[in-house]
Amino acid sequence: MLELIEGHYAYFFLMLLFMIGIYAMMMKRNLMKKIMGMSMIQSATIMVWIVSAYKDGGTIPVMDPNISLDNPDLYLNPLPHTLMLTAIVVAVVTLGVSFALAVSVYRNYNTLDENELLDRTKEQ
Amino acid sequence: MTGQTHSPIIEVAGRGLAPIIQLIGIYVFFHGHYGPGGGFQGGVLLAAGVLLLRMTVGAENSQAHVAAKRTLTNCAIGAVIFVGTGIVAILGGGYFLDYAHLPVQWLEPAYMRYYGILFVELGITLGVMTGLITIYDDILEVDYA
Amino acid sequence: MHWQIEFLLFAILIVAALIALNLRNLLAAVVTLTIFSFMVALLMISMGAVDVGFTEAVVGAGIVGIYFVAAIFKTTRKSED
Amino acid sequence: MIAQNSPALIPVLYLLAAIIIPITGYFRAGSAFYVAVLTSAAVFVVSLLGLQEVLTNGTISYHLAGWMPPLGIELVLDPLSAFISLLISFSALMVIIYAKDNVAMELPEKVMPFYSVSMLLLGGLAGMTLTGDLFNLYVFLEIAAIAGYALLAIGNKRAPFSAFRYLTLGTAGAAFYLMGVAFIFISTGTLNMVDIASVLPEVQDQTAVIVGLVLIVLGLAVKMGLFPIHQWLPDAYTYASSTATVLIAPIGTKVAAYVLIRVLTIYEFPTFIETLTWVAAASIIAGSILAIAQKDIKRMLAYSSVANIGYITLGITLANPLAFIGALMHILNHAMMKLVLFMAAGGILNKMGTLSMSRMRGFPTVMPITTFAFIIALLSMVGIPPTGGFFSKIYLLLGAIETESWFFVFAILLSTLLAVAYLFRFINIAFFRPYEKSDDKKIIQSSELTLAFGQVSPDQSPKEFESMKRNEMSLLMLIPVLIVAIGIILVGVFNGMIIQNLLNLAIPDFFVAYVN
Amino acid sequence: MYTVADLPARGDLNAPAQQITNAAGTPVAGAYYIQNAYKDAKTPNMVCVVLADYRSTDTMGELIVVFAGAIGCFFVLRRKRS
Repeated sequence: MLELIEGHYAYFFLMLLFMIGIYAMMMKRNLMKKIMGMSMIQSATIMVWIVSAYKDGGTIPVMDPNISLDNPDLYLNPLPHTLMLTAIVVAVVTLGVSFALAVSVYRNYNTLDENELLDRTKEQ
Repeated sequence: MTGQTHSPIIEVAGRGLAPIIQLIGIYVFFHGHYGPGGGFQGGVLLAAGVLLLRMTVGAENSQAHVAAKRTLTNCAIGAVIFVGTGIVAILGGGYFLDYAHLPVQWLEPAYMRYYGILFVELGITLGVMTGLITIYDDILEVDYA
Repeated sequence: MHWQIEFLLFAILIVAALIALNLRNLLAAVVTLTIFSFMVALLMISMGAVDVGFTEAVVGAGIVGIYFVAAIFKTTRKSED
Repeated sequence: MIAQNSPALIPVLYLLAAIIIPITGYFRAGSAFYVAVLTSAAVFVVSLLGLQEVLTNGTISYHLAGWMPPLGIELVLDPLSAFISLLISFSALMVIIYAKDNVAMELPEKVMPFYSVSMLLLGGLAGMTLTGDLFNLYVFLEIAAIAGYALLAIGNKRAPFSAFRYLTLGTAGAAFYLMGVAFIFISTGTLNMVDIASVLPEVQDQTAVIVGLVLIVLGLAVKMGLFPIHQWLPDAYTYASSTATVLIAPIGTKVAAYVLIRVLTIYEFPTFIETLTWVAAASIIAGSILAIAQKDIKRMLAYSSVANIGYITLGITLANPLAFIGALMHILNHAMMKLVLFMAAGGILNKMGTLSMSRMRGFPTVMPITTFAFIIALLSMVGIPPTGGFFSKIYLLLGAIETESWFFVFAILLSTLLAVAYLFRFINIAFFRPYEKSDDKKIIQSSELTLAFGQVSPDQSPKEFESMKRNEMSLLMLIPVLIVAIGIILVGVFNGMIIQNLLNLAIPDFFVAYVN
Repeated sequence: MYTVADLPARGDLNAPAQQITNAAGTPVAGAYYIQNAYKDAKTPNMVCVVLADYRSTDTMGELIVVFAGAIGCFFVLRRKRS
């Protein structure tokens, strides 16, 4: 049991963070809060990948002349790092577009509260 | 925020810090082959320098540094550098983005990949820097005419 | 010693996330979110992903913060919940 | 050489056009349309060549950057993806031709970015179709998604909010997808689809692998607009500008369905996917019922999209060759139907100034050719024999009967009956309600974009009015509508040929090959 | 939440993603990158090589995404000044 927790506590924390993000996106009424929830979900997903790249006793994936390249156990796995670099960029740009939409919504309705927006879109 | 601040301290600090941030950005970009860093981080730092200027000295005054109406075009040029490299590799008889088939045959393949990576990262830096500035300008409706 | 630090960082991460979501003042929430991003970056570095950690620090604490502030400046600062 | 490189050229040409358009647009604003049309035509030709190459020489596996698949990224052009990319490039060409006049009328200030964003959307969708790598799929999915959010955000006043809701849901879907890929990567250590399929027997009993699949399917279901999470779709489609809807509606959801096929093919259609069949059936029934209740044509079409994506999912998840062919045929048919219907709806909105069903009286006399195309597409939606829709439904029904799942047979038949209901509702209003003089006044008042009606006053003599009432769409908009409408009939007539020569090859190996 | 308990533990050297060849006998990308990145491109930073060479199309997609965000914001927000 203790081994399980020691090996997986990072995953548990990240799942918790993922749940918090989903909760914020569904329950919070302010659009900015929804965007924050979105960024939390993305961070949690990215961290899961990073955790998967970790190796006990591995060093960072930059070649060190003193450490042999032949034994891959001595370096961390560079693949998830690369993928997550891309994923971070994607996350940032998505946030940028969501800000653009939020500003656009505010221009039209002068509010960012979801309930009020739903009411106003219905009544027209 | 779009206007000039009225505090001289902020303005001087912004003017002083922005070039340093951009210098670090350029360093990070060229250091990418040997340590943490690379095109994207360098581009973000360069963009951060410009955004700092945009915020401190005002959007109008920072137009001379990077003009808002050109950012989108420059972003496209950055992307063209990347995609164009890939197309040139196809024309050279290889697969898409295969640096070993770029038409610079006097280099051996490993070094062609080395310089290919550098060239492509140049495109990334330009594209990311101007792309992020464009998003900021659009959110704040910086006048670009 | 190593895993205790990481555990602490994770705890701060969750707490920062919850605080950011519950603040009524959006500007304060953004500052808390920047702390959150910074914790994520520290965790990444502690797991050996220096490139990603560097990027997350630059992006999460820099660009996203600026965008948030810009968007809040353009819209409204108060939140109902 | 072009045919050999076609897997890379199809998405890259679109993306290249997208980034060239701002550069040329900086010098000459009018050039955007020509770049877009040239690119769409070029990609259409390239994908035709690619299809021919695939049919003669077999599947092309394209190693991007020259690295072998598990190391580099692989693009796969097999009969299935060649078929879908041909469909994408065909509808792209039609839509871009159609868009010229419509964009000039609807978004006069945003012509240049519109073409650029639509090229990005198409490039993303084409990339999703062709890639053989789960993470690369995510990147292309995000390109398409971001372009889609931007396109759907322009329209009337309510458009940004509906696009925002789509964005939150879509980002959550993408995050689910990425999480699912992470689980699969952690358990198998690879991202290439073929490679995963070869490793999978070793790890099949781990929960992580199965949950990974479930998360991926959940993420894709958001993009497809399946029943419980379909709410973003009608709002986004209704409030967006009609050109954007024409671009996204026919192919956006279909590509997500196609990706579902690809992901399920990795897993060889596990049995627990049956749950999805029930979701699909619910989607069919709910979509059809909600479509009847709508007053607005575009909204009605959006709900019928939900129903039709249900058909496609049903065909995929029934997991037998007949239903699978039915699903593929339905992807083709439904894309063409929606192309005609939304194009015609865009024309109606421009010329009549309204999309409300109850104010459609006299519409056939105003726009006879559009009505013709509209009716053909509606007939295909119901499934009347000479049109393509009939055959795809027949295959779906046969597939459902073969697995003896009578509830799904019932769902398909019920939805067909409901489709008849909305067809007749439209015909009733358009043809059989007497055309009243007062309607002209209404049309004149309601249409802000009126061009020909502008000079007509209601007091003119009826004959004079009759001659001026004809108000078709412009020729550039009419040609694509007619081409696709005739295409619907042609697909119906030549369906045997299409199935035998193309779709039969696209069936995964582990299904028993179906010989017509 | 329950699923993650079934994943390989963090830092486990025997996890599938860290092997040299996988169960089906094909090389696993991560280990290959570590062994050959310097040989192939003379660049010590493996992340950089993977980013810009082995999986360069992902990076191209990333740059296109940035461009898409830029032009998307341009499309949504920018309007003519009167």
